[in-house]
Amino acid sequence: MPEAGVPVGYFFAVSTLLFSLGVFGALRRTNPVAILMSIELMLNAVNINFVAFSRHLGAADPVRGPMFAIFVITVAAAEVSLGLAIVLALLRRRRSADVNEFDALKG
Amino acid sequence: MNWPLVAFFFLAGVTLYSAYRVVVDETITHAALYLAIAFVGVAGFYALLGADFLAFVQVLVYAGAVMTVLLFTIMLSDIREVRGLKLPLFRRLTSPRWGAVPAALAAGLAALLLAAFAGSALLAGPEGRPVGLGELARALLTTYLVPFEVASVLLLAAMVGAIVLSKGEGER
Amino acid sequence: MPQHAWIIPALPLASYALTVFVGRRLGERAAYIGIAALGLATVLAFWTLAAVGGGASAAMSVPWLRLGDWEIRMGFQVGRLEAAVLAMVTLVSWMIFIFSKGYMHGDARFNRFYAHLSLFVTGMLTLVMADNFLLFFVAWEIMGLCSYLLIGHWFEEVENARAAFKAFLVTRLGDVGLLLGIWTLAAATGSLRFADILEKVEAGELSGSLVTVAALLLFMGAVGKSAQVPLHIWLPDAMAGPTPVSALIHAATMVAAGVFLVGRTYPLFEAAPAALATVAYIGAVTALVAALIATVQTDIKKTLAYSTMSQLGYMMLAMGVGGFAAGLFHLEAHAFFKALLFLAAGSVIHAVHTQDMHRMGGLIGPLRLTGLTFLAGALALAGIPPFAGFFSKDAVLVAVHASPYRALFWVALFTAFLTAYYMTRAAALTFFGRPREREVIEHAHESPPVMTAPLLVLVVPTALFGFLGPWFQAFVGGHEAHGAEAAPVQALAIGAAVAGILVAWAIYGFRALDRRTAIRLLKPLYVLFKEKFFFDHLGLAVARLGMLLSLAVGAFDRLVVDGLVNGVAWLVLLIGRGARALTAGSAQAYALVMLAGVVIGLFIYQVLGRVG
Amino acid sequence: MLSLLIFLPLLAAVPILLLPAGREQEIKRLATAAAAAPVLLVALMWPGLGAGGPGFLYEVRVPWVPSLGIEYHLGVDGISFPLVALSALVFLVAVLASYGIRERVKEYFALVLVLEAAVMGVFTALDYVLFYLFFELVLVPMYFLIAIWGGPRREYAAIKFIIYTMAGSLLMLIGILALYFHTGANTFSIPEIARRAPELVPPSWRLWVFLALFAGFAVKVPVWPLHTWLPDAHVEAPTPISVILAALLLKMGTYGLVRITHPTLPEAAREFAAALAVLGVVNIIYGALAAMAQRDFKKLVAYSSVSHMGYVLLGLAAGTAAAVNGAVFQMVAHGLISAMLFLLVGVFYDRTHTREMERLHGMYLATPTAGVILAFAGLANLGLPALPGFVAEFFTLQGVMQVGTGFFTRIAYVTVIGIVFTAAFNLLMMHRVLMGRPREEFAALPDATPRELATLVPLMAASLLLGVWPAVIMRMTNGPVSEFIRILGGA
Amino acid sequence: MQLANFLLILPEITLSAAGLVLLLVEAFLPAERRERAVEVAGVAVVGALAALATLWKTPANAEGLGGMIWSDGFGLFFRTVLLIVLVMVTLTSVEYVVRHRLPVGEFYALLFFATVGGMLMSVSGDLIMLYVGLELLSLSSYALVGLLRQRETSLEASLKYFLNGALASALLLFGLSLLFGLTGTTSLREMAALLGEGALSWLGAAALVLVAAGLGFKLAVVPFHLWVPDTYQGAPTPVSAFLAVASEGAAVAAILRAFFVGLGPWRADWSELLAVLAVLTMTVGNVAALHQRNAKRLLAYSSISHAGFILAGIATGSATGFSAAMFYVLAYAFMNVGAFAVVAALANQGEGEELDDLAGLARREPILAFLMLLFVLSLLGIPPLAGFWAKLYVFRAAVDAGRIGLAVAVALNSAVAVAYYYGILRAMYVAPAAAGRAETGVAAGGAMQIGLALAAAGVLVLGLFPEMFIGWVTTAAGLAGLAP
Repeated sequence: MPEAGVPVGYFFAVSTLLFSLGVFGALRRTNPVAILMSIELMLNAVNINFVAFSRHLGAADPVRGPMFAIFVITVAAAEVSLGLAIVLALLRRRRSADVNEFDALKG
Repeated sequence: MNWPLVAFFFLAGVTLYSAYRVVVDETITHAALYLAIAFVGVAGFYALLGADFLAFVQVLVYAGAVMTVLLFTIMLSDIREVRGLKLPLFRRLTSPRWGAVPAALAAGLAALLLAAFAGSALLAGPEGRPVGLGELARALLTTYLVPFEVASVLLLAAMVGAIVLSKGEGER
Repeated sequence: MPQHAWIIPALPLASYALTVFVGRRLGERAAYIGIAALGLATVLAFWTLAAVGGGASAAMSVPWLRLGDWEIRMGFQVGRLEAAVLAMVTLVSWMIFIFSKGYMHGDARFNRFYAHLSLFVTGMLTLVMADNFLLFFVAWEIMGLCSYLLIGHWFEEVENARAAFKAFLVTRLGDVGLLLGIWTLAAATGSLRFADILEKVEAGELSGSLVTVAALLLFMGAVGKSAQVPLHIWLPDAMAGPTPVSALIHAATMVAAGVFLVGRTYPLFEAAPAALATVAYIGAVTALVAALIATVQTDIKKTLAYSTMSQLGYMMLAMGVGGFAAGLFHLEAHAFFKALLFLAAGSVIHAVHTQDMHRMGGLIGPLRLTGLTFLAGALALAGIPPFAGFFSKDAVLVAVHASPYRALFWVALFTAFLTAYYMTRAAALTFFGRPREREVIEHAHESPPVMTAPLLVLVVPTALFGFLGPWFQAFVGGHEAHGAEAAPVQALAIGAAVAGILVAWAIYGFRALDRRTAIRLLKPLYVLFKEKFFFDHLGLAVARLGMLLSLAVGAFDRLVVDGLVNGVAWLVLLIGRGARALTAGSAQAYALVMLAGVVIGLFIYQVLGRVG
Repeated sequence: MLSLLIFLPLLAAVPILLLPAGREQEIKRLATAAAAAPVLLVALMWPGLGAGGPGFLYEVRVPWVPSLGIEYHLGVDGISFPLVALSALVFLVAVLASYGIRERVKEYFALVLVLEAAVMGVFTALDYVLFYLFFELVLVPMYFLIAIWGGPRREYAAIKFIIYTMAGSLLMLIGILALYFHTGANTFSIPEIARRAPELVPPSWRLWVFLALFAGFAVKVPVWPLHTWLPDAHVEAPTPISVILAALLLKMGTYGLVRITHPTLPEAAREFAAALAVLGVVNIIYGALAAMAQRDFKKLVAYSSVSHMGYVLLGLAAGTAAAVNGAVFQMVAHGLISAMLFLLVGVFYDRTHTREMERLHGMYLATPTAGVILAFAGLANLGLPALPGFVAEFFTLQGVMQVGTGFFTRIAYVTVIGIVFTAAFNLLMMHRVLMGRPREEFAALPDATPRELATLVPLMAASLLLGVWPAVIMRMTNGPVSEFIRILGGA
Repeated sequence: MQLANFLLILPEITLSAAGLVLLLVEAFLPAERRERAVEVAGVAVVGALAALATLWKTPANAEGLGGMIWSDGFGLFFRTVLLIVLVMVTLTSVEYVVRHRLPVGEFYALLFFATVGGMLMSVSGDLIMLYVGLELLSLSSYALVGLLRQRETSLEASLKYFLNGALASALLLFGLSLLFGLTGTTSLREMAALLGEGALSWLGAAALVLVAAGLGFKLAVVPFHLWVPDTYQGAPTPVSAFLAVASEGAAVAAILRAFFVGLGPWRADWSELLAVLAVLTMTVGNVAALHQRNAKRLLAYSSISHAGFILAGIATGSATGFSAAMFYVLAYAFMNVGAFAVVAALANQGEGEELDDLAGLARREPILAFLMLLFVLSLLGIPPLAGFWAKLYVFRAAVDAGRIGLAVAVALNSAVAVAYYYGILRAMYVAPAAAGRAETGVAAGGAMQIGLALAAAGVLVLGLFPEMFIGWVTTAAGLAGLAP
């Protein structure tokens, strides 16, 4: 039982469920913005893992887990901005919000 | 009373429900607002785990910056999800009526990952300790200096990319 | 001389080469090359014969090939047998070369005719002199080739070409037997030389079954070449070639090569009684069947062709019953008088431009010389003394009589009767009686001297060779066949011959019996003979079967084997189509596939237990 | 010396490509000179071969990729030299026969010369990788030569040929690597691996490695039932290329068996001998029957190749001195004969624009000289004595009989069926094409031109020489073949 | 931490700085002179090469910067390859960029950033570094793909790549978090030590699958490959070339590092997984390529199949396979960039990118056609070209490791590949040119010519003299902690 009083498995369960919900959304939502949001959920799940594992293990260097999470957050922010730019650029040409409508490239 | 555990369950309930609404809510604005709640919930987990600084960053970056950008985009684009029914097979498999396949995949993933966790023993190391802001900052500027610098390049790249792509054709 | 005997086949070979390369410029004068070469060869052959008679013999060989440790030499040997046959072959060939000068006059491919004829003689002479199976077979095939080319000399008519085709293919059927026999023997003895092989056979070093099999295989070759039943069907068709070719190749020499083969390897047959019996029976059947068919032929050359077949059967029969010398004697004698008969027939055809005997008649008038020489040949063939045929046939009959095969003797005797019958019939239809077609006889002129001279020359051995019989048989080393029983056999033979002549003359000379009535009376037999015992039908059926098989294989190849290959290609393309369908353009579908991959991967690892 | 054989043609291709397309005359002359050079080289090398004992002559050996044990290693012995000589002759003939090419002349001749280099390389390489290199390199010019200058279905035929042979040769490459690892000497040298393999390749691997190598060669030979690329490729290729295909490319397969599979894996070769013999017989009979069913002149000749290559397989399976010498001889013999036949198909096609034998009849009258040569070639194909095909088949089957086992004796008995059908289809071909009178539109065809004769006569002369005096070749082959048999015998 | 340590990433620093300069140039130069940015890019690439050259002199196995960077022979190899690719792509893209009115400064800046990301992946000794490098490469690539703004397909490709890529990186991250959970470390070397000889746990297997998926996505491994054809087709052609070679190459480096070093103890387990994926990848790539009519799409599927071949080398789990994969990347860099460059050269002239547009190329532009011939034959593995040795190396690894099935799969796939590669050759040499464009020549600009010559020279030199390169990869592989 860690100091926080919550077993690491609980955190893992939450993160797994969060991750799976993200997967579900990413596969189910057709709006690219919504897909992006779902992917953010997945990244958050990953971060819970990093922090929880770091705390639980108390590995040689306790900085690593949170550090990884910080980088993930940073990257995620960049990713969102770029992704939204792509979506906007596309939407400017076509007023469809269904990611599956874009299928000029196939085969 | 094990307060951390209570807090954990509360946070878990809020976070997972919000996440669920993000995934299923037809109205994109609502979904975005639920996402903000989920972000805050995750920040709560960080706090619970003693990573206060991270919780702060989470709220700042996610609930603040990311949410702003998301909402702006939604406002700008006036997106409404269109759910056609006469769709080819692959799209039908992903459409809400047939949402069974994504759901099954997600459920399968969750089940398999949880089973994996249950079936393996984690290293039983000594109990970890929360990491202070100073320690983190020092590490960021020493050990993780290169990734830190690279991350800044990355942000620059993303910014350049975003600008270039949002500029209309012919604008320079 | 014998050690230089290799010059004898070299001469016609040189003639062949010269005719091919410079013949075109010479026109018909090219014939002189061949005639000169053959003349010289004849002289040398008789010189050799004389030398061999004086007790000389020669053998010479050069290294030819080395396979592993096995050294193969090529060479020739000239002993008594060889010398005798050489002399006969060169003489007959020479005569036919001369005759052809007249007969082929004006032919479009005159030179080619001579070239092929020269090559043929080379082959025949090489065959006789060869000291090993390989060279023997080479010569054997070269003769077959020339036979093919010459039968098809007038290939513009598809019929002639077809006859050539048939001749080659049917004899080839026998040849594979010969080849197998050669391989079997060479594999067993480690040598291709006759001397080595026969030595081992005589020493009893080879197993009995092997010897029998080998002998039968060799005999298969002889059956094909010598037109024995059932591979005889090519010979009558081969008459499509120019008549001198029929005379030389399909009467005097090549067809006798089968008999010569049996003679050459006689110790082998002696060591295999079963094989020898086969030879005897096949020979007898051939003799009888051919004679029967000959009785109803209307084509003069076909009559002679069946007669040749019949006589070859006789020779085989003699060989089969142990009459080695008798068989060879008949071979030589037959060569002379059958060549004569064919040349005379050729002279007739040259004069009247038809081969149908029913359109002839009374030709003895305009074609006196031809007619007389034909008669001489016919009498010889019928077995009337003092012509050669009498003595040689008699020797055969005596040999058969001396053997345990009683029935065969009577068969042979009956054949002798039939021989006399059909030859008389042919002579009567051709030369006697009143002319049946006016214009045929009106345009008939005696052939030029260049054609009649060879006839006259050939009459000499036809008439006189028989008297050399005893000497000849002793010379070639056969057993002395004349025993106590010789006299009654002779009487029977003469009786059969005379009877045959009389019956035939009664029908065709005196018209004592109407031909048509006879046909009506013996209708089934007539049909049987006329249709040649249906052997041609059988051959055709076999050929059709082969063709059908090949078409089946062709279709199988196209549809099944190649179909399989294309099927695989099609399948790969189909899978490709499937793989391509995944990339249907929808990004979300791509994500779905990705996730499915992950979940399946996890599933395999965890549920299917790939992890300890 | 050997390097020159490979690089002369290859280098000659460069100036040809650089010449302006219009100067066809110069291009042809240059190509002819480049193809004649190897003939001269072969003539110069001939005396050196002598009565070729075991071992290689004119060796060149330079390290290439030392870390993998790959060398630039060339050499000839009594088995490969006749094939080198044949290649030189056939390529010269093919170049001469190509004067009629009208389209894209310079590319054509350049490709032919590249092909010559590759073929020479295959027959002289003594390093596995080098061998494989040339083996594959052959395919590239071949594809273009068929696909650009071929008949109506050329693209199908070309791609089928390439895919088929490529699949085989890649399996072969796996086999080569398995040998390389099991012999463990970090060398790809063919003789070196052959020396080591019998001891070092584990028994359980032998047959598999053998089969992998065999797969590569079997496609080329082609062994039934992998032969269906052959009729298509042969028929669609332009005449000179069909000549090269039949005369040389098929030999690459059997040469591989002689040079590589059998000496390197004698144990497996012995185990496989019976199967190989049966495949050989199937090739012989099936090929002959299929040939007989063809109406297309060129297809008939193509299937006849399938039949004749069967003798080589059979001879190798038997493994006696006579059989193997016969098999090696058959490679050369078939090279000459099939070259003649394909040239003749071209000669008649050029005049009549048909290959339907039904329509061709009477060619003897129409074109007497070409007719005679066709008869010569047809008879040679039929296995007539005094011509090389006979010598090869005679000694091959003689050798099969000499094995002395009941199995091989029966094989020989079955094989003669093939001889009969071979005679049948050749006679049928000659009958259909030559005999009778020509159709009216073909009555006034020009006879063979001097250029055509220049391509055919050398082949005829060589055939006659080899048919009468086979020792010209067998003198060389006997030594290496004896060594081959010694190895195969497991001594 | 000493300043000297930063010299270890001098090439990356140079390139990043150059990227910044380019952005400034773009911003401050007057519009009509902006194309001069190309010259700046050229100078920058030369500078990066020079910086790399200094590293050749430093001790081979330098580790530094907090354990994030392993500037060893392995890293040096991949950085060299990536820089060569950058040189070639830069040269062959100049004309394309100008003609298609891509924003010059941003294009090259993003290209440089992406290269930096790839280079960092290959030198990273830590998962965090690996991840950041990967994302730098990815984000820059997403933007690059969408740069051809006048074509909607370019943006579509960008979106698809982005959505799938983001998902894949999330999967990768989850896998990495599991690894972190299992070992408590992000350093690859420590990870290997901590995993020890222990058997693969269930969670370990999950991590393995997720990491394979995440990195496999970049390498275009089936079933994570579906973005590839769409993206390559839609992207500006030089970007497609870059993705096909540099991005895949960096992925190979990451996989080699992660699997051989970090997950080394699980070698037996992942080698089976990768073997299955390899066979699947090469087969799907090949059979799907059979039906393609678009040159870029065809090359995309061909890239997938080559990814399968590379993966086959890796899947052997042996030192030979390791160096085989490295050699393959090197060879592949030249031939694939070359092939894409030819397509780009055609596009520069306003030609289409369909195979039919190649018709009659041999007549119009014989040298271009000949170069394409060279590249295609090399891709096909015809000796003696670079691709042959690459394939031979993979075969060698597979046979050496006793994975005959894998070798046979490679063999059969190579045979299938004949069909579509020869389809390209057929179009250029056999098919007649479509009416109306029979004799219009396709003149390639000077930079393009140099780039093509470089690629061709690479294919030939690697093919004729593979020895020194084999020595190089063997040494480099040895320095990555694997005895050859």
